[in-house]
Amino acid sequence: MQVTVQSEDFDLAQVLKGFGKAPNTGATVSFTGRVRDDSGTLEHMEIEHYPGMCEATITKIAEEAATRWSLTDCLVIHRYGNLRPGDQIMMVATAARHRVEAFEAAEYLMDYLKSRAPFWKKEVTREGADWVAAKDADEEALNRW
Amino acid sequence: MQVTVQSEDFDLAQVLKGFGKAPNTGATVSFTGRVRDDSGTLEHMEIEHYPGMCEATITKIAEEAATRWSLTDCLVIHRYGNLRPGDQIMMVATAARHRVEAFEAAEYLMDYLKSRAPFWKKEVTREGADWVAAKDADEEALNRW
Amino acid sequence: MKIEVLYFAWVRERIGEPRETLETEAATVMDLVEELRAREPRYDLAFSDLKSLRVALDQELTEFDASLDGVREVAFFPPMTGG
Amino acid sequence: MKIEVLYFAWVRERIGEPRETLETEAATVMDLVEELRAREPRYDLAFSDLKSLRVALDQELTEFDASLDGVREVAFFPPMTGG
Repeated sequence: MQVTVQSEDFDLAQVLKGFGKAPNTGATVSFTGRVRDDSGTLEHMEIEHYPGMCEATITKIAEEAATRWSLTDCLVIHRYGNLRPGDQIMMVATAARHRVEAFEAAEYLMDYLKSRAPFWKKEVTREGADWVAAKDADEEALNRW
Repeated sequence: MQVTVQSEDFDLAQVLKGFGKAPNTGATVSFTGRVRDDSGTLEHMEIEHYPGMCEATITKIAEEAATRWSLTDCLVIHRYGNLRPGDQIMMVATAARHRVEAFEAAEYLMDYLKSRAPFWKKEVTREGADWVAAKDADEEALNRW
Repeated sequence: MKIEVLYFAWVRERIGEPRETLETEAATVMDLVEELRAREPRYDLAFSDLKSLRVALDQELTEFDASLDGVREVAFFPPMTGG
Repeated sequence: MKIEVLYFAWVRERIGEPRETLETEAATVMDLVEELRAREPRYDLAFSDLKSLRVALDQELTEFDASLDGVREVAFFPPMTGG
């Protein structure tokens, strides 16, 4: 299991090279999140984080997923700092025997990271800056687990 | 959109390099399937395919997914021929604005590829050879869509 | 009419060849199946349980009661196991 | 007792600093919040709507009625937006 919180970018290709090669891994799922610019005015996104608590919270979430879906491997990378449209924000990868386990575990990780990992996003546009509000839908997404 | 049916292996890292970089892509999901050796006696797996129909069927499934989830990119690679335990069998990748769309589209692709793409798997073990039977669960998985 | 018939997986193994060109007047897939079963025991065996078989006409999955009118390629195979 | 208090996102911006060390006798998070609100308008503003705030004690998410007994680090922040 690997949990990394960093400001630097990551190379998805490089990260996935050694991933999911444990014996009896039949399915590997990866998710990558990027900065979107819906309004067309985004200059950058600031991601603030709570050092220490980020790693602890993500590790706990990843351990729960690993146990619940008998993962053979699990990885989370989350960035902080100033990101521009198109930049990678974070990724998760899961490896399991079957596809359903790998998919469910990856979605579980994403749902919990969204609402439980202590990161906050601020959008800086030409018109000003605003903190991204948490969505009710993201909190409700946890109910399915 | 890319649909490829080939006997050669593929390099996931290389394939994903240019993927999901269209403007307004917020989420990219990839799935990779590998040959498992549950019994510990598998020598290799033969994947037979129906040339032409494979490409046509997968393209149709991918187009449906792309429309239904407004994908910004979509990719399927499926191999045929003799594969050994640990070898990559196939992969799908989806790119969309939001995570739920990318995840659902990838699962849809996998569910349909399982039961609708004309491939057949034969397991060759030290004890003999047997065609892998289609599972009722795989057919039922289509009902959720 | 001339029709190209393809067999895959264990259907191919039971019949002993991957494809053949047939001269037939069968109107539907079912007619063609009956014609083949009457030919030789290996066909009879291959088509003995239609519930475990699938059929595609010109590379499109269909049902056994489908018409062969204008069809150039028929394929018989067990349920697919892709992915 | 001495306690480390951290602020993130707009809570940090309203209060004007990311962290401070406080000397307090507050028994619960709620007591600490009341103490802070009484101090200065910027705190009063930051804590005016507790429903839009979250609190963590020693880096673990908890509720506002939690005890501060033995706690070294308290953090206040809006709902997280990770992922």
